[in-house]
Amino acid sequence: MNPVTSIILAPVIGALILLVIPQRQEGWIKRVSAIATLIPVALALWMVFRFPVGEAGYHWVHRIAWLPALGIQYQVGVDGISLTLLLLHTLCGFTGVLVSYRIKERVKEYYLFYLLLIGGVAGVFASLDLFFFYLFYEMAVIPMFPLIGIWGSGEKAYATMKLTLYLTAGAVLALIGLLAIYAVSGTHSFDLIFLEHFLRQNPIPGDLQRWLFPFLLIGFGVIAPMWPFHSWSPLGHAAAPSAVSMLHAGVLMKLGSYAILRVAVQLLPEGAYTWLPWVAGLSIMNMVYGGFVAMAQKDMKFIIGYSSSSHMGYVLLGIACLNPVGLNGAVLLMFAHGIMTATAFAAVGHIYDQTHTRIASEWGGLARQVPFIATVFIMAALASAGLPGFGNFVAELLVFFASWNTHRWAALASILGIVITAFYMLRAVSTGFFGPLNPRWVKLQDATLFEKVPYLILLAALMLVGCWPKLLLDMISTSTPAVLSHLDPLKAVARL
Amino acid sequence: MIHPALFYTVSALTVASALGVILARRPIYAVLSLVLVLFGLSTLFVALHAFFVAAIQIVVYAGAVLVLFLFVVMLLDMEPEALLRARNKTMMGVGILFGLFFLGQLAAVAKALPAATGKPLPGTTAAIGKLLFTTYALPFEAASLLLLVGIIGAIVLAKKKL
Amino acid sequence: MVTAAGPWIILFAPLAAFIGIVLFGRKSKPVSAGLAIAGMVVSLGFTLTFFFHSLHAHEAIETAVSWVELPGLTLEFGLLINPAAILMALVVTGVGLMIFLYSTGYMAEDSSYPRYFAYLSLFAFSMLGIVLANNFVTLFMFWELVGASSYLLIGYWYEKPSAAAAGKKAFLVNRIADFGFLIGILMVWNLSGMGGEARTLNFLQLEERLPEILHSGAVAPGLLAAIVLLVFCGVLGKSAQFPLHVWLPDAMEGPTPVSALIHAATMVAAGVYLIGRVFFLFWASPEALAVIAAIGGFTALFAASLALVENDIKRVLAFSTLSQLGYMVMALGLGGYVAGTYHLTTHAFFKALLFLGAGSVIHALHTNDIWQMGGLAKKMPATTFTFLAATLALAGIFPLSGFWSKDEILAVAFERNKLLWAVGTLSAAMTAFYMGRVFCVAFLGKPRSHHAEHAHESPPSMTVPLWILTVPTLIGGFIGIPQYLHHATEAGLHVEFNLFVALISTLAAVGGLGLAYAVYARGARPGLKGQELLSRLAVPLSRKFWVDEMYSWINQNVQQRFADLLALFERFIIIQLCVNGVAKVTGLAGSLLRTAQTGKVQTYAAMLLAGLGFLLYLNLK
Amino acid sequence: MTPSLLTGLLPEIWLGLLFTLLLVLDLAWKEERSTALGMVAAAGLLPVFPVLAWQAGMGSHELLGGMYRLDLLALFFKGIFTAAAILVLLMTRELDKTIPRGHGEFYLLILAATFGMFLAASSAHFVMLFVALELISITFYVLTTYLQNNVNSLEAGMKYLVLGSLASGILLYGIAFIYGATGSMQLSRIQALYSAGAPLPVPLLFGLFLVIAGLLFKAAAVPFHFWVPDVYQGAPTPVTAFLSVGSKSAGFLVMFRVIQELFIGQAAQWAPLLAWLAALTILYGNLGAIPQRNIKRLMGYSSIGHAGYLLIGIAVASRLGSTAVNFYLASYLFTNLAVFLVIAAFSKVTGSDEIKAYAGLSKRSPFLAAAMFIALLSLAGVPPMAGFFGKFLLLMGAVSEGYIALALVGAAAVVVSLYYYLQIVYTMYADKPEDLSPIRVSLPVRLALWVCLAAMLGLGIWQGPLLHLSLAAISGS
Amino acid sequence: MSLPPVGLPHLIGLSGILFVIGLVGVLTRRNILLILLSLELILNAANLAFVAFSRAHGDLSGQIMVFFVMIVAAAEVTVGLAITVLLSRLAGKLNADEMRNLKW
Repeated sequence: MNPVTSIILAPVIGALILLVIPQRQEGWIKRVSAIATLIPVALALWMVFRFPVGEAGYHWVHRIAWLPALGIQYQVGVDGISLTLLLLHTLCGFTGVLVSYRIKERVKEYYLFYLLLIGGVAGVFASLDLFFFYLFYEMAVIPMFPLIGIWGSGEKAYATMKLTLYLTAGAVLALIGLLAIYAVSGTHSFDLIFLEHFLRQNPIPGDLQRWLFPFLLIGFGVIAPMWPFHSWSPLGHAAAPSAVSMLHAGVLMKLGSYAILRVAVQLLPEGAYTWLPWVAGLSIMNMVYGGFVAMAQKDMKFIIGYSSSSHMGYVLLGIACLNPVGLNGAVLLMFAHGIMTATAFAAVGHIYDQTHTRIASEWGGLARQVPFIATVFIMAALASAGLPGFGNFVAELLVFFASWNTHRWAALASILGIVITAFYMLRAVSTGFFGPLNPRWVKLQDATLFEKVPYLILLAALMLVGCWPKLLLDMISTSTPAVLSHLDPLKAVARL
Repeated sequence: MIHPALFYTVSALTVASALGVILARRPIYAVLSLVLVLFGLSTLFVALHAFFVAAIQIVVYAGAVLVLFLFVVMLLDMEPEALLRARNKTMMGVGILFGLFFLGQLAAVAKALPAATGKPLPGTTAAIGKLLFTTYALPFEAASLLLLVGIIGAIVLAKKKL
Repeated sequence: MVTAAGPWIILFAPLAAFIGIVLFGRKSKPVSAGLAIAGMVVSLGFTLTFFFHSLHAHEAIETAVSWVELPGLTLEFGLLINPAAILMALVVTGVGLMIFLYSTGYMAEDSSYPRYFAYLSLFAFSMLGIVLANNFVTLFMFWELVGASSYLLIGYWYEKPSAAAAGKKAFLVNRIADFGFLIGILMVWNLSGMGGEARTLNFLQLEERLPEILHSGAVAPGLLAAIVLLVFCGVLGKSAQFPLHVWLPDAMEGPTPVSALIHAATMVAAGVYLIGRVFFLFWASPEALAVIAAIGGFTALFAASLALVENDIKRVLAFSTLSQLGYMVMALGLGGYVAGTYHLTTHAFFKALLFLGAGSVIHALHTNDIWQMGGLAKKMPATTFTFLAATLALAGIFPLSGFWSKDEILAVAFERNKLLWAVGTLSAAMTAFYMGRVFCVAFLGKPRSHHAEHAHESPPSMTVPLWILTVPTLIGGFIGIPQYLHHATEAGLHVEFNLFVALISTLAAVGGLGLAYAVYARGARPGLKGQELLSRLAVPLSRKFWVDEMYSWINQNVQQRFADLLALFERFIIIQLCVNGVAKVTGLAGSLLRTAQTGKVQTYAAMLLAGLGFLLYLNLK
Repeated sequence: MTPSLLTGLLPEIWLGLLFTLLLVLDLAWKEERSTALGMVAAAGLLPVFPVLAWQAGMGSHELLGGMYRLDLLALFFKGIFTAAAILVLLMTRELDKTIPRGHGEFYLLILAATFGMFLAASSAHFVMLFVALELISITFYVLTTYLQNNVNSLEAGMKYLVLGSLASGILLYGIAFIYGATGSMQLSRIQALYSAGAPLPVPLLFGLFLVIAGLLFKAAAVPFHFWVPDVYQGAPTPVTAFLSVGSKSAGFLVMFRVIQELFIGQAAQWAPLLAWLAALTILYGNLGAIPQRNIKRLMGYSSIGHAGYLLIGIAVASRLGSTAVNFYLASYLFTNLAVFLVIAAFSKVTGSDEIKAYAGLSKRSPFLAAAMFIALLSLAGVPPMAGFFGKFLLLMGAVSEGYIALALVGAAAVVVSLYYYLQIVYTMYADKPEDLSPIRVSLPVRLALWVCLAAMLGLGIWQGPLLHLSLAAISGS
Repeated sequence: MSLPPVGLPHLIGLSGILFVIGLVGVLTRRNILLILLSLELILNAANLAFVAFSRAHGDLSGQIMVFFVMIVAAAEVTVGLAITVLLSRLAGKLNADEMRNLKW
């Protein structure tokens, strides 16, 4: 069985198995879910270890003729970029299941939707066919609705609706762009590998590319989330249950930038040239504006939420640089930020489940009561602020280097961004965890040994990458040249 | 095709009766006006050599369908409708406006109609009947089902007890 | 032993200790302290082998692994050992070891003792990384790690809001400084490629290329000055130079050994060390150096003046540290590479000694206020003696170590810039005065509090390190540090001993001490005339010239207001107006459309016909 | 093989026999057992499928002097109609209590409508077409009014009758002008008159647009849609359901026959207009649905929206577009019927069609809620449900022919529709119910729902077979 | 008096006038029964057109169509009248514009 297909199928099959398990067998439901998400982790790791560094192109490609009449085939496979993100996704997915063990209400439905979500997202990262790419993309959006609507908190009705509509709006806009590529290229094929090769030889006319690019850019940019289309995301994070926040901020947001990279930039290089400077400009808004708004927040999840949208600005900037360093930085940051933000959300969720408030100032001094969670959160906060030793630092550093000579102002903004991050993150730590313990929380429980497992996995991954980025960079940089190879060689010179 | 005198006389009568249908205050007058319209048309049909159709126009249409109307009018003992000027003026306006426009369009269309090419083919009962039972057998059967549906519908709907 | 692995062992021994403590020592005091100390001993041992090796072999030893390798950007993770690095590493590991030992006594009662040692080890690791790094990126990484570990150490007693705030402040001020530093690094990176070669951030390569690049004229002097000053931004933060000095006094919220380690011997010296490490770069831009010297001089005077009226013993030392760092920066700014680094080394010893001595007192009395002390000379003889030795060294009394290094700085200043020399000498006098004041008030006279009367000497675990540190304090001027340092770089200014300068500075020091003794020696108490006079004259001093107030005003009224403003924008313009607005308009359109559905069948018919008419009109007109 | 009259008309003959059987049984059985007639009818329809499959091997033929056409498109749609009829008959089971009397006749009428749809699918002549369409319409007038004691039902029936007859009149008048312009009512003969690209004469165009208007009325497209919300709301639920899938499909089928097949070469003369109408219809239906509180009325507006999507497929005048229409209609059949099955099952117990009554349905009947959830997602066009692929094909068709703006309208409306569909989902899943009593679902409805669910997911995931059928239906004609 | 010869356009014109009168009737009459009557007018207008065209083309299918239209009209009227009776029985009113429970 092809490992990539297995990664997609394992959670889906898990979901099918859940259907036949009675609602009251909660233990089995959780076990099945854990296994269904652990298998992908193992497979992703296996592929990472076996990855043929230096060999460009897609590996472990699995192709099934699906609808030949329309040029649609089920085709999955990975290159360095998508494998990195798959690894991120499987890690977040698995740890999310563990973090969700605290869910008490409607357990079966919860895991059902959750597993479907996992399967859908994995499909997006693995798809090498535009049709399936889009199919999985939308499949990934929809389970969020019940997950937030039923198990969420706060303004969940508004949040979940806004999130779903926003993401769908982006998706359909992108769909039109995809279909236009299909129509304009004249190939009548959705096969991404084929399209890449074909369009390299026979590029779409430049004017057309410039027309089409915004469809994909805005469509995928919504989920990225590109300013000013970001407002769904902090709200969504805040309202979602922990595991969903983790997956949402950790992985789902990366779908957008991944799609921009994989589809928009790769297939429409001329369009990318015209529009990406604008993206760099918008990324300034993401980074600085997002940071300042985060600074004004009181709710922990909102702080992390705005922080996420702020940091996704770095990813966008990295892509906008259109040079190998920037792309590597962007992909690495997707990974690192995903892990970091998942960790932070899990930690906040752990506390919220007991305190039922997320207002930082209402916590106070929790480090005494829940030292483990506090440590985890502080580490995540420091990682987010770009502390060396965590993956975020390396990635952000790469973005600085990449953008310094291509988008000077954005580079300055990005450096300013990590200063701002430090401000609000440390303040969140101080208000929430330091100072005297608020007597309301003397009964707060720290993580049990079992509950520590997800945090340890995530932090280990984050630090491993932070200390030895080559683990992933070798893989990523194997595949970045392909993304840039569509670019006009004259223009591609010396963009660093 | 038709002698002008006949045509204009009959059409004037028909149009007048048609106006009666939509203007008459008393329902019964409206129904009777429609009968006149049917007679007028039947005359024209004959002039156009559509004999069979003209016949059933009188026998079936006027003789059966409109009698049904009359029955219902009697049955429900309908009151006269309000005067014309009490009716919805907007509706009237829309109707007339659309009507004028439509007739304008029709004038353009009529001008572009192809000239009559075929030689007159009398629509006798034999000719029509032959066609009905050969080529048009299937619609004919369908029409029978249609009537059955009408009957069932009327019974199911209007009868108090089944 | 001097192998390629050696530098790595120096660097990673404390990290190993940290990991060991996290994994195995979380519950046990002896295990955690033992691991931490063992880590330091290993580092120290290897540093010493390198030191002895370097006495006869001066060439730098470099070892690196490729860390990031991408087309257009190669980053190494590497170490570079040269005399300056060895000296600094010796300070870090040597003073560090003493402080570790001292901490076993000082922190014996603390409940989260293992956490403390874990942080200390982490800090030592980070600091050694700065010392040994062979390129800007590696250095910057450890630079940040030092910031983070000092954040943890300063905020060690996180339940005290002031401690948590102080830690945060330290980190943030450093972060602001690093904003400039990072930009500086990026500009250096570009600079390195101007000769046409692949860009690099490696110190040795930079040093090799710089003359060529400068010679080619591709770099405007203004640009170079900008680059240097941006790099210097980092120094401003770490070495707490004006105007980013504000974090250091607050950082005294941390445990006293931490203050000794971080805020006297190592972290704050990192900035000065950085200037030394890339002195070739600084040396290339005289304009920038002039600015740097001025900032250093100003900080020296400014901080010394603040120390005059401070009553918290640790804060006095903190201001003193600021002032001395200003000295060093001034020296480097004037081109005195050796002088600055020399003073950095000696200062590390005696200032650590001062802090540890202060810690010993605080440990005994549980107070930081010098006016709660008094008469400790008899009760804590070891502490008193070592503290006195360090005080004299700091004041610059012949022949203690401080005299020599300070004198070298003043000599450089005398030669280069008479104004700065005057500033230096004045601050030397002030230094002598405030140190004399502290010593007189705290150790002489009669006990002024209940605790002071019942004070006891600290345990040997604390006094032994004091004694050990006294040795270099006393003899630091005779062991040939300047000569050793000359091997490190060609750049910089070399000056000879200047008798005039030495005499003047000695006069200033003695004068300051004498004045202090005269005012405070006999039974000094808070209501004393001189003290009263001074503090009344010096309201601005006691408020530290309102710099902190200004920053917090900016923080609250500019930065936070701006953030709130953007949050309002987000809430009302983006969310309410744009996002919800679109939804509202859509909903409204729906509500409007449905009014066409009047329920009247004839209206429907009319609209149907109108539609038909329109349709026909469009197509047949 | 060349079909004989018997083999070619076998489905219709079978339907006629079934009709007769039912008529006899209705008279023979007692009133109490008459509800079982529905099951008999449903079971009796099942053999139609194999017959259709068998006929598919015969190729395209015209029978009865060009009155009747046997081709894949007709067979495809007959399959759709049969499936719709079966599911509606199963659904009727839930409504036994609400219909005051005349159960047997109810099933008879459904069969009659199905028969009309069959004829419409196969008609190759305007006479046949008109009679077939009227058979459908008149049957539905009766069915809509079937709840004699319910004022809403009566009002709906009245409105439908008046507007429907008006539309029929317009259609008829249009046919007259087509006849006048061409001298024939035989579709194949008209087709032969105009070569590709030749402009249509004004009288023909005049007639054609009147015919289009009449058909758009059936299809529920703007501006001929006004009857839809009222009738959907007032009619008995199974009738609404049948109306929404059967009658609408028939409308589109005939539109395809009349516009596409006859005048594909003159697409430039009618396609832009339809594209505009498609956009307006999509917007009207989806925007109008937002403020609705009654689920059947909401489904009415939703149905208008879907008609707009389907119109895209006609307007683009390409093979892809037509394939998309076929696929869309087939998937829409199961999807929409699933929704109405839930509505029927729900209102039988609660007696309410108000959306807010659905609060907490997921607790009262997880099965119904899940079915509704999936069906609504499919309606909105979310993968992996069948509705998604249909929309995908339509948008693909639009983009391929350069109708980017139209595709954008369609895409935007997906978002709007998701909003009101998900409101229902949210109500079912997240709101607290006032009444916690579980809702029982009868076996036939359960069965029908399972069929719909299987079809929605099956067609959505494994699109190949249906896609090929849809494509073949276009190519074979 | 010499009238111009009557041709197809005349007949179509008459048919159009009847059609329009029917439409106006549908719009303006309030009584449902009378609306149905107006609808009959529309059908008859179409019938006239069919017969005229049948004559013009020399083709009988137009007349056959008229035959079927009559059947359809009969069925329609039957159902329509049933509904009318039912409405008057249940709602007690026959005015179309007063029946607007279902709206918006």
